Amino acid sequence: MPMITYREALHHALREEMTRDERVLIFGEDVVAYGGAYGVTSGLAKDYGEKRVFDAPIAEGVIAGAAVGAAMGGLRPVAELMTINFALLAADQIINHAAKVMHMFGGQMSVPLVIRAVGGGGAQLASTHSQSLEPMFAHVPGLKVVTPATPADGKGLLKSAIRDDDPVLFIEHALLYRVRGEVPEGEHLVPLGKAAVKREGKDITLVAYSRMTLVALQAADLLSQEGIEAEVVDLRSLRPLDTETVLASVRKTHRALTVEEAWRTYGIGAEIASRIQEEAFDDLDAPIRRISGVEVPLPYAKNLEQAAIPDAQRVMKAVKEIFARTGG
Amino acid sequence: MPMITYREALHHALREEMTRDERVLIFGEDVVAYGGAYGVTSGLAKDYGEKRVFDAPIAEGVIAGAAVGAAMGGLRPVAELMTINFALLAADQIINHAAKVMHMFGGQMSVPLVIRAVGGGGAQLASTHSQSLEPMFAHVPGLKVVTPATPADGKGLLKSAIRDDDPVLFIEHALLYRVRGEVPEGEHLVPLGKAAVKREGKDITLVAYSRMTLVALQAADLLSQEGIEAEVVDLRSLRPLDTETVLASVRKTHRALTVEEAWRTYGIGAEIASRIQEEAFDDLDAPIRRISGVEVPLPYAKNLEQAAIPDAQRVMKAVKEIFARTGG
Amino acid sequence: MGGKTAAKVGQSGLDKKTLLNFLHQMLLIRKFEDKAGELYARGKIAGFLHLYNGEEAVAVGAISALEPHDLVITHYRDHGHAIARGLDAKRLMAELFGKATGVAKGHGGSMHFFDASLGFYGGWAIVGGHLPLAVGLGLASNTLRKNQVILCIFGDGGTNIGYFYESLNVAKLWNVPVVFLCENNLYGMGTALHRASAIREVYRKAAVFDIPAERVDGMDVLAMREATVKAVAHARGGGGPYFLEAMTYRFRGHSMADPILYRDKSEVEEWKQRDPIILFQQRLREEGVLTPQDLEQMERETDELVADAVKFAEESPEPPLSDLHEDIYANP
Amino acid sequence: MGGKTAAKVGQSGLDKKTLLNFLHQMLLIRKFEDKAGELYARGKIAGFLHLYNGEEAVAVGAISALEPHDLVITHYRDHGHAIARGLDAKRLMAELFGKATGVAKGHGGSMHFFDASLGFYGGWAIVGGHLPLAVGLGLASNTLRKNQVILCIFGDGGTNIGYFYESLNVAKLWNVPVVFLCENNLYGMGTALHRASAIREVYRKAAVFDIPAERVDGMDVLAMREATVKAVAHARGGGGPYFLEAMTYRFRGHSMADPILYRDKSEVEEWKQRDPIILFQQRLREEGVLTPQDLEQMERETDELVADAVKFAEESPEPPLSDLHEDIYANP
Ligand SMILES: Cc1ncc(C[n+]2csc(CCOP(=O)(O)OP(=O)(O)O)c2C)c(N)n1
Ligand SMILES: Cc1ncc(C[n+]2csc(CCOP(=O)(O)OP(=O)(O)O)c2C)c(N)n1
Ligand SMILES: [Mg+2]
Ligand SMILES: [Mg+2]
Repeated sequence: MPMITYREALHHALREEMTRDERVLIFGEDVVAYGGAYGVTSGLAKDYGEKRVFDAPIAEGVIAGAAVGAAMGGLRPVAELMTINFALLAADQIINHAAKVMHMFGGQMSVPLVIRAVGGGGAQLASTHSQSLEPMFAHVPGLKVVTPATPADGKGLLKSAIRDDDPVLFIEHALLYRVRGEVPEGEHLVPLGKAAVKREGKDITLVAYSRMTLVALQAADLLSQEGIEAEVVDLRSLRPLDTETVLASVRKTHRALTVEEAWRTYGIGAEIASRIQEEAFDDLDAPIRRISGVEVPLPYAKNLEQAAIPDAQRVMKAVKEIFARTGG
Repeated sequence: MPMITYREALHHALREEMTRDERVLIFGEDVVAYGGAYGVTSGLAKDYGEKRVFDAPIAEGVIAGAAVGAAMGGLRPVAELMTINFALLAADQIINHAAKVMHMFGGQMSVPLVIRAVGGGGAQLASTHSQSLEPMFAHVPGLKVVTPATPADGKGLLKSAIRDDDPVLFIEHALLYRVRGEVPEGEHLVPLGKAAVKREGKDITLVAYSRMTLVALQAADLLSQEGIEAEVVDLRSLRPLDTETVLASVRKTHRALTVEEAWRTYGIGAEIASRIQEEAFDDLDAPIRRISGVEVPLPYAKNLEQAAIPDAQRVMKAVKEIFARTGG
Repeated sequence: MGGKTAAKVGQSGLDKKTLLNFLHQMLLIRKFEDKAGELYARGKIAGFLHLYNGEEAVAVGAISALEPHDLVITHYRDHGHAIARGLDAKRLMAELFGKATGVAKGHGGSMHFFDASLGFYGGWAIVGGHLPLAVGLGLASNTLRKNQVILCIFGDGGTNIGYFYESLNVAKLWNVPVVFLCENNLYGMGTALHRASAIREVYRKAAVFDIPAERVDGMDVLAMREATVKAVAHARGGGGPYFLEAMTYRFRGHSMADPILYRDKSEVEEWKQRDPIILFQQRLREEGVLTPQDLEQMERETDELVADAVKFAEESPEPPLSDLHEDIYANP
Repeated sequence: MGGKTAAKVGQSGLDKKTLLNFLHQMLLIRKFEDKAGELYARGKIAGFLHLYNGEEAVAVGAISALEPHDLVITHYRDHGHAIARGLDAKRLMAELFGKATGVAKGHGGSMHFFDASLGFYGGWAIVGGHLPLAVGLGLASNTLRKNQVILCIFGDGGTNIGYFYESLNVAKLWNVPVVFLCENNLYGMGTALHRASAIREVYRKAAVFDIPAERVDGMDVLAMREATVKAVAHARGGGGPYFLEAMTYRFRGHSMADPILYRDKSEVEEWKQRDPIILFQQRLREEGVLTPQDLEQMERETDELVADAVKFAEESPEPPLSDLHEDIYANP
């Protein structure tokens, strides 16, 4: 299997789906000349024509809303909102419109659309350009929210998202675009709503998603050198949320730690921890702990930003504390 | 103490604060002739003049943003967004602007503003007008989120919110406006960020907020007839979140059930449950359970709506299940 | 006020059947609304109920200009548009009752009428929120060569929100076949137009994007039709968006909860002098198109349609509770 | 293009000191930006860096028209505005370095300069998002009788987003003393104005709200000053908002990451012929206001200011990690 970047993997997914289905089209800010905020759509306008890949003004409300309308009209739009921070300008369209069409109108029509947006911090873009807002959107029934961590999942999930008949918010991570990984060529689909065990282990379950999956894997490698074998579950989709895979792992390891870049309070880890204790209370040897982004508007300064975003050291420390409590 | 409605209590708070502090002013859609979406500002324009109470066009973005600017300019605006559903149109102003001013600019300036909005369902307004979106906003550091359940708390929290130097999202509940309760006259302040034990009990802790506090109290009364004494903790503020009061209660009762109208996944109860198991794991006799709104875009039909919103019966049933598990 | 008024009925080029059908539709809307208001007061209908009385000529005239494969998308004050588009009054009333037989299975209520089979794409309750959708529908029409025109209806209050401008700009840039129709009834809830908009001429807000834009007399069903025919032809011919501002008035409150303290009785009375149904009846009678017998029959027919609708709604079942877990996703 | 150009320097009514100060400020901005670009390439500065080269006359001319108690609020391309407003170059450079001595303690970076003591209210990075704030600041000025004018600066790309229209409408309705200043540099990132806006004359988008609106030559510092003086007087006099469209051009990419594939070299070269600094130098020299010695001294001074700024930034401490838990709330 070829080793390609996350960016390339996403690009391939778009290209393959555009070739497969004429109804797929792409629009957003600067998707043509710039190739989108991070170059994912680069070259597509040239190859598929500006009728299928075109720019929109800086107006996130109408970009998201036009995607909803286009989907109602029979297209399968992939709209780019540059970053998830700007999705707040489209929150009404995403939550009050896209997520409502299917049920509010009695099931007459669904809206097959994908909204792509970059999330996460780590590039010193300061507090309005570095947020991990997935918990807000994943809270909403009617939406699907996907957060790939690897090039292969990026490709496979994006292809599935485009084929899915529901509105999907597809959140890429700013620091992953250059990460390389093996990616199957051609038809490679990863189902929405299925978590993946990215590393097996018997001692503790680390539950993560998006870039934090890589951090968890890194921590697991380090822990392994100290004799602790961590299992790493990558949620991949935040809605639908695959609790089964998480529970199966915890039933084996009896300990869990969630790792997320988002703010802690009312975040992703809270839901995971709640579900684990609801469903596997008696299997737990220790309370579930959570590692998250520090609850602060993320500052620009490098030292502050790095201290605010979880890393392998923080994960290791938390794991050791859990073992200290239970005596391993 | 006089018995007045929630609506009157809020009205009194506004009136008293406007009298106390000339910098307090009110604007929003139809706050003058209509007196706001639910009549809370009724008569204020007449008494304080249209320089201090005035209408805005239907444009939630500029309403919220003008409040941020006004606060930066030295005023203490109380903006009304009609309903929390429309706050999605102002999400960028609330989250990317109001919540960021203080920290992003290095602490030079805070924004003392209140945004009032009606939340919750139960009035058959269908899925874009019945949401409980507080988990989304309460997730954001830099904001404060307040959800009063009683007339007295309504008055005391609104007065505190207006005096507070930070941005406060003040979420009233559509079905509470006519509820009556004793409310102290004149100076009555309820601190932001402090939960309240609304009923004492030794057997189980029910953690709720907003209208669900009343539902929990109702359930507690019914349970009492069956020999179960539930303690009811009303969170009152969702950010800052008062974990201490919750933990103290759980350490006494050893069981907890959260009750919220919002959707379950990534909701308020998830955070409460996570914190309890983190901090009081060994005190728990049973897993913490959660009662929440059914995860659906809330339908119009009365029977569907009623089945989707938690009521005392559902709370009782869950409590009994918890006791069945632990054998009381 | 005012806006462009139509010529004589005789010069409209419409046959008698069409003309009488306009009157029939307007009557049906009026009666449907009055009945709905009554049933609301009796507790049969709940939620928000925004009635269309006084604005019937706008819906009937404009929608008559569409082809069956065209689309209508509108705001929450949608009863008149749905009836004019031919949605079944029975299923509309059932929707108001929250019944399983409603056009949205009782999930949507008054503000969310929808019938995909008739190209009626809602019924949307966020002010201005459906304008971006209209742009997207227009994009789909162009891309898939459907030759479809999208009629997008909203109120004057909805022309102050960002969506309005964003949508007009993109509609023009992307050259989509959307006819934007503003129902300027001079108020958004209790706020008069000039207290919410820096200018009183709404059509100017569209003209700035170099979109052809004009005012029409919204109390004149033939003027509405004439203007919309032109607008639709422009859009269908590849000319891009078109904008109409219909000057009209709502005779009742914003919703059933409205005590109407913000406008003078005399203003209301003045506008009622221009009741679009009475005006059109008079014109038809004057020009000999409508006989007293015609009118009597029409009154009877529309009364019956409304009565049937109520009966149907009453007798229909509630939606099953399983609806709370179905149709949330197409691919669950 | 073009827009209104100013008369001769001699007719400007400005004394030599003021005129030379304009040049000094423009030079300082240019050198500050070039140095910042260089330091970015060397990894000393990170995040997004949007340079102001080519647009100096807009900031310097416009901001010179303000009183000290007036306010400036602007977008993320804010270095020029901050320098023109008199913020300390040292603390600005320290902010770019993410140091504790920065104007936002290193929390904000390039896009979020802020100095409350000088009435410089940011540096905002959500396109269009600060326009509503300007309206609120204007409201506060009116309510508290501060007699303050708010200068609100943004780009052409920011005139297609809803906030823009919502803010102009409300500014007019509430009659707030805000001067809206659009820096029309013909591009928003890689998208040319006419690909994002249905019309090319941005000022027309403001005129539709009956706000006085005009175009100015943004490469001419005196024209910018003249127009802004008039606009500020209008706003301060209770006339409400005013709108200026400054025609300008950015000589460098949108940000440091921009390969600039979307515009012709020839277009860039043409605009560089109108470099506002060179043009103004020539005019001052022609009219005998500037001697070669003056210029030499000014070059030296501004070089030194930038060198000092870099030194200060280099030597300043990083913010303490405790900052992650402080200043999130005024009342924690
Ligand atoms: C974004 C948003 N803000 C506020 C409301 C509440 N609201 C419902 S209708 C309405 C007035 C709309 O007036 P207009 O557009 O003129 O339509 P009309 O009711 O006159 O037909 C308002 C403020 C809403 N539904 N959506
Ligand atoms: C709401 C929002 N959408 C998108 C962006 C990303 N973005 C940053 S600058 C920019 C272009 C802005 O162009 P313009 O307003 O003309 O200002 P200029 O950069 O030309 O000075 C874009 C799209 C953003 N910051 N905010
Ligand atoms: Mg209206
Ligand atoms: Mg620009």
